[in-house]
This record gives sequence, C-alpha cells and structure tokens, in this order.
Amino acid sequence: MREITLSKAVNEAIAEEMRRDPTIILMGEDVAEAGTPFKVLSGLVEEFGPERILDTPISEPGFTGIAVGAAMTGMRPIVDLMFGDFLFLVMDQLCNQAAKTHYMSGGKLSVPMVLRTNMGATRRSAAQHSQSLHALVAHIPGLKVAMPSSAYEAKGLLKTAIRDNNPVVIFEDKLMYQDKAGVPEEEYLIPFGEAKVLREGRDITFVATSSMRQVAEKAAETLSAEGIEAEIIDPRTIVPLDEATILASVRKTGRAIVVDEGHQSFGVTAEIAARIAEKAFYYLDAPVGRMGAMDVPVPFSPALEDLTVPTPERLAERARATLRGEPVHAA
Amino acid sequence: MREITLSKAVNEAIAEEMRRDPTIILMGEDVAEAGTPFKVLSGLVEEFGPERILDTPISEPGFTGIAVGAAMTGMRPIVDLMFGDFLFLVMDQLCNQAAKTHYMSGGKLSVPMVLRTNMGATRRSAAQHSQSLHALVAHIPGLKVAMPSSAYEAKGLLKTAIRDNNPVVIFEDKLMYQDKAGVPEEEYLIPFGEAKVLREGRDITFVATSSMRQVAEKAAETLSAEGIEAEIIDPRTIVPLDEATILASVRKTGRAIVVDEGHQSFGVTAEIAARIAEKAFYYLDAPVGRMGAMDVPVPFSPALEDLTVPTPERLAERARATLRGEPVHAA
Amino acid sequence: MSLSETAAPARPENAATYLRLYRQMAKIRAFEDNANELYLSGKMPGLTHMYSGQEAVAVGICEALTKDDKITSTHRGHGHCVAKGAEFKEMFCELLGKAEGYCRGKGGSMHIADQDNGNLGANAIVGGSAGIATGAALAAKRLGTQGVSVCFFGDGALGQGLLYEVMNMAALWKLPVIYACENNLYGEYTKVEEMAAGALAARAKAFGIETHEVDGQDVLAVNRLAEDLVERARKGEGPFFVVLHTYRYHGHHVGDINRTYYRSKEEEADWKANRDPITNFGKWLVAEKIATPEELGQLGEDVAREAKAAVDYALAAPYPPADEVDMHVYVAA
Amino acid sequence: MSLSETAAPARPENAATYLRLYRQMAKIRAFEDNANELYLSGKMPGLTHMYSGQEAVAVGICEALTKDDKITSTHRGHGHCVAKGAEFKEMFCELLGKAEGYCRGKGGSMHIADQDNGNLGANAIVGGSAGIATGAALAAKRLGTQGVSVCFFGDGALGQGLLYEVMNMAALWKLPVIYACENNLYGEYTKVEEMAAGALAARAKAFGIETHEVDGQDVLAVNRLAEDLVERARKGEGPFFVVLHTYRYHGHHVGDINRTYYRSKEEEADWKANRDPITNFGKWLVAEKIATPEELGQLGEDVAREAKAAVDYALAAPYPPADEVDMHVYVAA
Ligand SMILES: Cc1ncc(C[n+]2csc(CCOP(=O)(O)OP(=O)(O)O)c2C)c(N)n1
Ligand SMILES: Cc1ncc(C[n+]2csc(CCOP(=O)(O)OP(=O)(O)O)c2C)c(N)n1
Ligand SMILES: [Mg+2]
Ligand SMILES: [Mg+2]
Repeated sequence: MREITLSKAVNEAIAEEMRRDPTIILMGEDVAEAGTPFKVLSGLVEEFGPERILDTPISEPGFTGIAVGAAMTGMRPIVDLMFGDFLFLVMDQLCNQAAKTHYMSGGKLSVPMVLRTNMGATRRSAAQHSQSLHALVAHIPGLKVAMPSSAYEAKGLLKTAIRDNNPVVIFEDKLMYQDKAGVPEEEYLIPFGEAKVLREGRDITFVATSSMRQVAEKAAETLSAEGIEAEIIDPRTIVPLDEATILASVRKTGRAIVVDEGHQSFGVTAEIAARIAEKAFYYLDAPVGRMGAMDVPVPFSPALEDLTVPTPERLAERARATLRGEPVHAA
Repeated sequence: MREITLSKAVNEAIAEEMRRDPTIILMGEDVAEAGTPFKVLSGLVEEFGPERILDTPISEPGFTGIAVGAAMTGMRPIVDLMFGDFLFLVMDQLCNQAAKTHYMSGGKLSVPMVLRTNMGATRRSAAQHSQSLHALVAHIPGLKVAMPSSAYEAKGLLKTAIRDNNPVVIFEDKLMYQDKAGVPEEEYLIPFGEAKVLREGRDITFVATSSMRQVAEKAAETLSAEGIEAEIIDPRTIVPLDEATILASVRKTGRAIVVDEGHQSFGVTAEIAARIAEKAFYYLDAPVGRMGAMDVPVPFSPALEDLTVPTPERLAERARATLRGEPVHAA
Repeated sequence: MSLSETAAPARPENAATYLRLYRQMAKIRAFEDNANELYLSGKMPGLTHMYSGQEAVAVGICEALTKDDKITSTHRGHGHCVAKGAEFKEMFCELLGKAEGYCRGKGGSMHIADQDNGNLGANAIVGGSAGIATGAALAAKRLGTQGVSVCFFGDGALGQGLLYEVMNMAALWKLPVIYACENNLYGEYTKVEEMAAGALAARAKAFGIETHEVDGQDVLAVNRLAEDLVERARKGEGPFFVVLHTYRYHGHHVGDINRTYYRSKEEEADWKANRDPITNFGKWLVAEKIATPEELGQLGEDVAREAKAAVDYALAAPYPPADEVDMHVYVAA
Repeated sequence: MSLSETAAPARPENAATYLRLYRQMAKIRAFEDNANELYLSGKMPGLTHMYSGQEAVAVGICEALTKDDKITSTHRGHGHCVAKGAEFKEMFCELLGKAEGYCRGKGGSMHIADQDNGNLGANAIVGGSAGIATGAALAAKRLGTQGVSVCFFGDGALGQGLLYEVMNMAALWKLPVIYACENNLYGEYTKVEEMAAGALAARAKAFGIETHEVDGQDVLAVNRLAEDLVERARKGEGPFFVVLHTYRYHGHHVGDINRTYYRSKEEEADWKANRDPITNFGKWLVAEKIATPEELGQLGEDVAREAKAAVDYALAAPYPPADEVDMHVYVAA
C-alpha cells in the first residue's frame, strides 16, 4: 500500500468529500492560498475556489457561529481551528449552540459540521499553543470526538466526520502531520465507536489515544524484548467510546494503563480508567494506571516541556511496576 | 448557632472581605441595584458604592478579561457570572489567560481573582441555563475549584477564595440559595483541599459534591433504616482534591459511589472514581460506582428533566446493589 | 428615525395586508397574555419573557419575509415565533413541556423553534444567535436560494463581541442578513445608556454596514423598511442593520414584578397609553376606514378564543414519555 | 494621519530624548537580528515573530510612559518589551528557555513579560490581552495611581469581538487606556482589507472613543501623539484609540520565508528603502545636527555588541532544573 503523510491524508479526505458533496465548505484563518500554517490544506482553494474554501478574519467565535448557522440550513461546513488552544474561544458556539441544537429542537434541527483542530505538545510553542483539550468537548453531550492515531485513521475518521449529521470535533496531533502510514488509494470510511486492536498481547492492555499510540507501540516493543506482551487499543473516537473492545481486552490481560496527552486530572484517562475499573472489576489483577500530561500549563523551555508528556520509557516502566504488583500512583 | 440561607452566607462573605480589603471589587451583570437575578448581592452596592460593585454590559468575555488585568495589577476582583452555562463564553480569558499567567511568567505575575458562578438543574431553565460545568475548569491547571454544599461551606470557602492568590472558580448550586444552615457569627475560613466527613458509616462511602450532599444524606437515612451505614464525604474543593480523606474512608468501607451533578462522562465522577479505584484497589470489595447527570443536554420538560439528575432513591438503590455485589453499571 | 407611515393615508388595495399585520400583532398579545397568566397561576414550569409592547417589530419584519427566509430569535422569542407563522397549539405545548410542542417539550420558552416556518430558534445566550443568522445567510448565498435571514436581538446584546465578529464577515462577504436590534431601552434591570457607549447605530456603520433607525411601535413603518431591505438583500445589497425603538410592557421576565427601582410606572404607563402598536394601528385602520371598531373587536375576540383553546389543549396534552430523555442527543443514523 | 514631525526642525533642548528614541529603536532592531539568526542557525526552540520595521511604534509610545504604566503586548512582542525597558540578557535567556529568562524559560518569545517595567506580557492569543490592558486601567483608576495602560495589538486583532466588549466598558467607565492598533497591513498571510470591513478607525469611534491615526514609521510623530494622549488619559480624558500605519519586514514568523504569494518583494523593498523608521530618523538627526553619522554608527555598534554579548551569555546559561516543571502552577501559599 502507498504511504502518505497524515497531512496529505487530511487533505485527501477533504478533497474527496468536497468533490462528492457540493454543500461542503471549509472556513478558517489562512486556509485558502496559505493552506494553513501547517500547509495541510494546500491546493484545495485552487480546486474548489474561494467560495468554498473561505479565508476568515481572526474571529474564532464568529466563524464557528457562522458554521453552526450554515449547518442548520443546508451546508456541511468544516471549520479549521488553527490551534486546539483556541477551542476556549469557541466553546459557547460549539457547546451551547452546536451541541444542543438537535436536542433542544426535539430533533427538528441538526448541525452537521466538523471542527478540525489539533493537539500535542513538545513543539516549543508554550502554554497557549500546545494544549490537548479533547476532554473538554468529550464532556459535552451532543458532540462527537475523534482522535486519529495515524494517517490512515486521519483520513477515514475525517471522511466519516464530514458525513456525520452531528457536530464532530476531530483532533489531529500537530506533531504527526509529517508521519507516514499506509493509506489505500480506494475510498474507505472508519466508523465511529469502533476501537482498533493495534497489537495483541496477553499481559497488559494499553489504551492509547492519538499520538500516544506511538508511545504505546514503542513501549510495547521494549517490553516484548523482556517477555512482557502488551495489547494496544486505539479507541479512535472517544465519543462514542467503544467500551466493549476495551473491556474485552482488559478482561483478558487483567491489567491496563490508559495513556492520553491531555492533562491527567479530570481528563480522558479518568473516564476510561474509571469505566475499566468499574466494569472489568472482577478481572483486574492490578489497579488501572493512568498516564496523562502533567497538570501544569505547557512550559516553553525544552528542558521542562519534555517532562510533561508521557514517553515510551515512562510507560514501559509503569507497565513493569504494574506487573510486579507495585502501587503505580501518578507522580 | 444562627441559621442563614446560602444566599445570605455568600452576601456576608463578600461584605466582610470587602470591608477588610479595599482592593476587592465585584463586577458582573445586574450586580448593583438589582443585586443579581437571584438577589444574592442585595445591599452590597448601598454599602460599597458603584465604584466597587460594578454593573457591566452583557459582555462576559470582556469583563472577565478586565478582571484578569485588574487582578494582575493590584486588585482582587470577584466576577459574578450569572449562570454557570456562560462559562463557555469566558473560557479563553479564564483558561488561556488567568490560569496560565503565573506559570507563564515564571511566578512573577499572579491573578488573584474569584469567578463566582452557579450550577444545578431542575429549575425548568432548559439546556443553556442548567448546566454544571465544574469538570471543565477542574481540568485546567492553574485554577482552583470550590463547590460549597451548604451555607456554611459557601461562606467559608468564598472567603478563602477571595484571599487566595490564584484564580478560583466557585460554583454555587442555584437551587440551594434559599437553603439554610448553621453559620457562626464569628469569622471563619475553610481551607482548600480539606474534605469533610459529613456522616460516618462502615458499609459504603458516598463522595458527594455540592447539592449532591443532600442527595447523599437522604439516601443514607433511608439506608440506615435498613441497617446499611453510609459514610459521606464532601470534598468541598475538587481542585485541590483531598484524596487522603476520601481514600481513608474507602479503605475502611471497601465500597464507594461518587455522586456529582455534572454530566457523568468525562466528568468529576470519573476523576474521583478512577483515583479511588487505583489507590484503594486492594481495599475494594466492589467496583466504584458513579452517578453523574445523564449525558444529555438538560431538557426543559419537567417530565424529562427530573430523570437526568441523581436522586436519593436512585443512589440508595445503587448502594444496595453494590452491597449485594451486583454489577452497578450506569444505565 | 423614519417618518411615521401611519401619518400617511391608507391605500385601500392594501387592506388585506393591513388586517393581517393587525391580526398578527393581536395574536402575539393574546399569546403573551395567556403565557403570563399560565405563569401567574403556577401552571407553567420555569420563567418566561414577554414580548408584549414590541409586536410591531416582529410582525413588521416577518411579514416582509417568505416562509423559507430564516430568522433567529431571543430569550424574548414568542413574538418572533408567532410572527413567522407558528401555531398557538404547538407553542403552548412547548411552553408547558408537552410532547406535542414544537421541540417535543425539550426546548421550552427559551428555545422555541419552528423549523418549518424558518424560525431557527430562540436562544438563551444573549447575542448567541448572531452567528447562526449570519451562517444561514451564508448558506442561502452559497446555495443560491435567494433567501434572506434576520437576526433579532436586543439592545443588551450589543455588549457581546460575537456580534461584531459576524457583522464584519457579513460585510466582507456581502451576506443577505438583516441585523434587527430591538432597543426596548433595557437589558434586564439596566438602562441601555448604562450598557452601551456611543450611538447604537454607529456600531454597525463601523463595518460599513448600511444602518437604519425606525419607530418600532409603528408597524407600517417597520414593514415598509423591512420590505425594502429584504428586497435589496435578496439582490445582494446586504447586509443591513436596523435599530428599532420599542418598549417591553412587562418586567424582564414574568417574575420581575417590583421594578420601580429601575424604571418608573409613569414611563410604563406613557408607552402603554400613547405608543401601543396595536391600539394606534387599530385607530388608524378605523380612521382610514379599513376596518370598523366592531370588526377589530371581533378579531380580538377570535384571537383570544383561539389562544384559550390552545392553552386548554396544551394543559391537557401529555408530557413526553420518559424514554425520550436520551433521544435527540445525536441525529439517529 | 498627523503630519510628519520630522518635517519640522529639531529642538536642540530635546537632543537627549531624540537620541534615546533612536537608541531604543536600534536596540530593538539589533535584538531581532540576533533572534532571527538564532532561529536560522537552529539554536532557538520554536518559532518567533520579528518586530523589525515597526520600531517607531513601540518606542514612540513607550517613551511616553513611566515605568509604572502598564502595557500588554502580542505574539510579536520583543519590540514592546525592549521599548518598555527590558534587558537583552533576560530577554535572550527567555527566548532560549533558560532559567535566567524573565519568565524562567517558561514563557518563551510568545509570553515574554517584564513585570518590573510594567510589561504585563506578550500574548499568544490574538486580541487576548485587550481585557488585561483594560483591567489594568481599571485598577489604576480605582487605586488612584494615575497610571495609564497601553494595549498593543495588530490589525488582525480587530477581528476579535473581545476588543469591542472592552472598548465599550473603557468608554463607559472613562478608563485611562490607549488602544494602539499596529496596522502592518497583514495578519499572517492575509491582507488587512480582506479581513476588516469598513474603516479601521471607525471601529473605536463607534463607542465614542476619540481616535487618531499616525504614521507609525515616524517616531517623533508617534511620540508626540503618545505624550499628548498619555497626559490626557492621566487626567481622566481617556480612553483613546490610535491606528499606527506600519510594516513588518520579515515574514509573519521567522519560518515564513517564501511569501511572495501574499506580498511582493517590491513592496517590502520599498518600505525598507524609503520608510525605515531608524534610517529616516537617523538622517533627520544628522540633518538637524543632533548627531553625526559617526556617532550614530558608533551607537549602532555599541548596541550590536551589547546584543551579541547577551546572546552569548544566554546560549551558555543553564536551563531551569527539572523540579521547576510543576512550580508556579499556583502561587506558593
Ligand atoms: C450570555 C448571556 N448573558 C446574560 C444573560 C442573562 N440575560 C438574559 S436576558 C438579558 C438581558 C438582555 O437584554 P436585551 O438584549 O436588551 O434583550 P431584552 O431582554 O431587552 O429583550 C440578560 C442579561 C444571558 N441569557 N446570556
Ligand atoms: C486567537 C488566535 N487566533 C489565531 C492565531 C494565529 N495567529 C497568530 S498571529 C496571527 C496574525 C495576527 O495579525 P495581527 O494582529 O495583524 O498581528 P501581526 O502578526 O501583523 O503583528 C494569527 C492569525 C492566534 N495566535 N490566536
Ligand atoms: Mg433590551
Ligand atoms: Mg498585522
């Protein structure tokens, strides 16, 4: 299979869907000629024109609100939010309006829109350009939340998101834009709510979101050399969450660590760990471990920033401790 | 001890602190003559004048941002956010600015401000005036989060919040404003990060935030008549969280249910349950239960709204099931 | 402010239109009287915000729209809803949280919507619908429907930054949207001049948006202006901004009874006695011989009867079944 | 736009001031040249935004302020930081994430702050500091410090609704704040006219705020205006809004190298050749016999040496120790 970058996969997903459905428009800052600062959207305005690829002013709440209205009246807008950190600016339009419209209208109105944004630290971008805020939107009923872990997932999940009739927030890890993966030439969609077992193993389950997949894969390799076989589950969407696949794995391995790049406290690791601990309780041989980003604003200094995110080494060490039956409390 | 309403307790806390410290100002919509729609602040403008009790335009992001700047430069602003649902509007100023300033400046700048807002459904106020959004701010490092469960806590926690040198968000349950509790005439403060054991019991621990205290107390009474003794812990602040008190209780009872009025998924029950499940693992006789609000926007219809929040009956039933060793999965 | 249209003589060929304007206003008043009564008698859950006094605004504008044109509304939204063509029965059911309500009881007064008639919904976030209305205009333009959208909001909503963001985009992109600012002099318990610096009309002009002011108590003046702007918006000459000077008769919400601390009884009495949009328009209709007092009286009675019947229906109607509570969170696949 | 001040003859008694304005501008240019070089040579973590070309704005305004007056800055913040009195050493340490940086390496270029000199910090949220500057003005007024605050922001930030919310409050409450809009013609890769409908200056006038426009390449014109407005703001005549017409020489950030798709090389060359604030002011200083070319040359060399020494120091300086990672999340009790 050909290998393409995550960036290209996103670009292809949008282009394919826009060719198929003329009601799709894309809006955001510097999305047209500039193709975004990450150059993810290069070429789209040339094919679809400025009527469908709309450069907006620097008005995140405003253009998100416009997308909500357009979605309610026949369009399928894709909003490009340049940095995930700007989610804080659009929360009202996203969470008070888009997320609730279908419910509040008793099913009469709907908001088929996609908000594409990013996450991920270690780019030396400091506290307002490095956050992974997916837990916040996952808490709000009415939104779906996708977290692609590779170019393959990025394309398949984004296409599904665009066709979904609900507001979907999709988080791309900005450090993965240049990472390549096998992506079929033929069209495919990845259904929401279906986790993927990335690696089978008998000893411990790693539930890993987005780029934490790479962390889990590297840790699993190291551990494998030591005779420890980790199973890796990528939830792919955290709303809806494929609880069944996760629970089946943990019931088999008896041990689990959840790894996610959002802040650990009140984040995604809490939800997944709590569900495992509750619903696989009688199968657990050790407490469910959690590894999120440190509960600190992301520091600029490289010497500090790298300490704040989960790494393969720290995950492997945590897994060993879990298997040794040691308490595995967060630092 | 005299009994006063939660509303009066809040009013007293602000008045006492404003008398003590001239740098305290209060700002928000209709906070002066009107004393807020809930009349919580009645009388303050008469005592402190419109220079210190500022009526603002309907500009939540704007006046929150102004509070941040004033806090950085010598004032101690209290922001009144009329409904907790409007948090979505101020997230950027609160989470990108206030929460991160101290850290980003390497400790040089600080933001001693309080954002007072509310939570709580069943007032027939529908999806945009009924949310309990404390989990969102709890996820953001740099913010502290207090959740008073009675007039006594409301006063003591608010006074502590006002004196704290960090941004603090305090959630009052709007259904409790008229509820009375014993509040001493003498000054007192309630330290952050100290949970309170509201009721001792040997069989199961209820960790209950804010008004869920009442739910837990009623359930405990019912259960007590059946011979089941529940211990009730009120965390009082969820950031910082007094893990030690919670864990000590669960290590004793071996069973726990966490009750909170935020949406269940990716909410406060997840964090507390996950910590218990991890750190009291070897003491647990049953899975940790979670009861949050249903994962649906709050419906207007009374027939539906009452179904979405935890009730004493449902909590008692869950506790019985836990003690019977039945699986206690969320519906 | 444009000259009063009711100063000019009636055009008999417009009689049907005039009567429809009158009837629509009367319907709103009747709706609100009943809603208020439901609240006062403890039969309505929650609170609600009365539109009485502002009828000429919603009716004058909505009568210039087609069914397919879109509006967005506010917390004070019953008037817009009636004016855009909604039925009493579904409206009262919604206010009472009943299954036959426009939103199956899930929205209530503050979220009432009527998709079939182009009402995208009331909104409980002040200013929160500015993006939605602008987005609907963007959709109309992209889809080539010739549709226009109207964003209703109060003077208080001028405090919200979102409005300026979307007005900028509407101006840049020449969208067919009309921003209708209902200046009823108060936002909750605060006077407009304490909340808004500068001239209201300057707020949109700053973005190069053509701006008008009109007497919001004069339904013909409002309607004439709206007809003109809607037509021009359809031709791509939008966006437009209109300040409509008006007044709310009740408190901010039904529970806001003791309100002399923020506005005087005299002021209220003056508006009701001298500037009532229905009374004044009725007088003109009679003076211009479009209708007799008896005909108008009859019309009022008909409307009142209709409202009463709808209330009775709604009171007896069933609540949604419990299993609807987690329905409509997501669109069924 | 005000008439160029450098068209007028120099006042010899102001020689020290003139030279200080020149020196401050030269310092900013030297700082940025070194920062750019650090990036290009792979020694600087992350990205950064160069202020080169806009020096007269920051210097002209900050020289009108006292140390206690506050400013808020932007992602393009080095110029404001230097102009408000910061030291090269702590600044370069910050850009390199070193412990001796103004923010102990935690902020970096986009969050550089200098509390002691009244710089409340750069901000990586476009428009995000509008509330902070306004709040500082509120504090100054309440505390009676006579302080003034200046909110620096770019033309692109005019897209953010927050600005309009706080300008409204500043106007209502007569706060001593000056909104300084640096119109450098672009927000990232987009021209200002594609992002902003109407006239920029109208945006603040709509709130009744006195508004000025000035040539942002003319440091004397900027400074004269700033002195006047700051003095008036201290007397309670604020707020004010100023549009400063200027230009950035580099790309949006240091990595924005191929940029002809959004602006031409000719345009860049023209500004650099004909409207450089330092060159032109230097010429005037020479023509007016305030300084000789040699003196200015020497000053330039001094500044360059100073910058180089600070860079070397910063490169060799230690990173913060690992245990600082969870320090400063909360104020120590
Ligand atoms: C974002 C937000 N802030 C505050 C409120 C509370 N609130 C409801 S209506 C209202 C006043 C609105 O005034 P205006 O826009 O003039 O409308 P009117 O009530 O006069 O029709 C306020 C402050 C709200 N619903 N939403
Ligand atoms: C809220 C927000 N949106 C978008 C960005 C990305 N961004 C950084 S700088 C910039 C352009 C800002 O333009 P302007 O205000 O004119 O300042 P300039 O860069 O020209 O100095 C953008 C869009 C951001 N940092 N914050
Ligand atoms: Mg009003
Ligand atoms: Mg610019």
